Amino acid sequence: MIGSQMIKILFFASLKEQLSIDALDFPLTESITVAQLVDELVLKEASIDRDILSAEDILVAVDQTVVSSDFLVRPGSEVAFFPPVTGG
Amino acid sequence: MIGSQMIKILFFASLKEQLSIDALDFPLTESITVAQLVDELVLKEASIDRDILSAEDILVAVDQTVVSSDFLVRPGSEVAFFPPVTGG
Amino acid sequence: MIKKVVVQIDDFDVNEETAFLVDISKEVGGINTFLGTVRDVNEGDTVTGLRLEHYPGMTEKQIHAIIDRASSRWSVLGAVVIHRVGDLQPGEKIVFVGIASKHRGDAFRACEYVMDSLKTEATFWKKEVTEGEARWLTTRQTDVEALNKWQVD
Amino acid sequence: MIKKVVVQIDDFDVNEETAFLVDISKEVGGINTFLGTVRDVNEGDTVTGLRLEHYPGMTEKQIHAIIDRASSRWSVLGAVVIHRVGDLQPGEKIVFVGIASKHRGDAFRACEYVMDSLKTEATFWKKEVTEGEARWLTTRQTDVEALNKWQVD
Repeated sequence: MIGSQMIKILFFASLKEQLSIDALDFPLTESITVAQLVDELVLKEASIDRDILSAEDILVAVDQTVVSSDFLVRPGSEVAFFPPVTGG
Repeated sequence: MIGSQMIKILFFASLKEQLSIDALDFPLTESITVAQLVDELVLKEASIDRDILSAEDILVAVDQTVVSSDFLVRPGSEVAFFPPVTGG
Repeated sequence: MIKKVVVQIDDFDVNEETAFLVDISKEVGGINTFLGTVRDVNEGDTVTGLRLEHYPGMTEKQIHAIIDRASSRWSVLGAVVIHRVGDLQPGEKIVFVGIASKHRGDAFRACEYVMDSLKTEATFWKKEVTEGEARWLTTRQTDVEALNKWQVD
Repeated sequence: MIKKVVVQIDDFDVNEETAFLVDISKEVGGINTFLGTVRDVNEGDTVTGLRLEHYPGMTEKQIHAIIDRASSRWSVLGAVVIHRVGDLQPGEKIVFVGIASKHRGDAFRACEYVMDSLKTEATFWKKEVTEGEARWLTTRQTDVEALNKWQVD
């Protein structure tokens, strides 16, 4: 668990390689939507490219559940971005 | 392989127990239908009971293929009588 | 397509049969297997044992034919069928069907088809011992229906 | 219903997992299993290796949820899912799904449902090495269609 004024952000698979980052801690003092979080990340993190993170097939999970872009991210959450899954 | 003027007759499972016989060699010099063979068996073999052998669900295989009662049994064949299967 | 068909009294080893299927070809991507075991209760009665009889020769021919039919409908790289006969106790293995295919859908379909066919076509007979009494089992209507679903219209 | 869900780098033993399923209860009458292995050819290219990544924590939660959904639709006595991650060679095992049920139809249905769901829902990603070049795989349309067949109208 990370501090309540921060969120943990994770990137997986091809997205992790394209952005050259696997995780970062990001300050968040009040709840914002996933779409707003993407805007914030693009603005404040040099490593985050909007075209890559907003690609049509990229999925977002908040606290390990896949959500849509209007989902509210609360401080203390774990947010993950990843491409479509290919296991099994 | 038995002699060409004989057929080998086999009984399996509940049928074998009801008739108290598992196999017999029976003389056959020319082809007859399965239905005719049943008549012959009832007539000539004391151990064969018509009601048991002709029960509705009893199956007949000639040379290891299930056949109907009008199938022609040739001398030298292997004829088997058995109840519905229950394996697997 | 590689086939292995065995009717035997002895137990068998699932690892060995699985390895056989994996090793058939590096094209193998999916293996579906079914293992049937002796349950301790059937139709409400406690089962203390099972005796399996078969028609040697015919049974093996039938199983080969069943596998061939499965292989003509789905893409099958390899198939294993092992069926035990003789006296079995609750919990013991009775039957193993394994199908190796490139893709999983074929393996699932072919394996279930072989199992459903075995149940209603192959010359095996089960006698169940329930608290001292032995009785020959009769064909289950659900098994007949299971096979009917594979009919091609 | 007994569940066993493992994501691991190491190989696993099919006998051990099968025995686990057989031993769950003497009510177990049928066990259907699926084993996925690394093929040496994919989309025409020779595959020399596979790297599997996953989202620790979320993956296990998803697999438990998938098994629970299967269990709500079919009669399931026990379920095992083992999925490997890390570097794998052609012929190596990737995934094992095993379902123990009283009757075989439930085991076949639940096992295939879990496999189809794993393929399109669980957070695993495959990177394939083909003659020196590594590429992330993309979702197969056939896998999406495979899952769609389970939709309840």
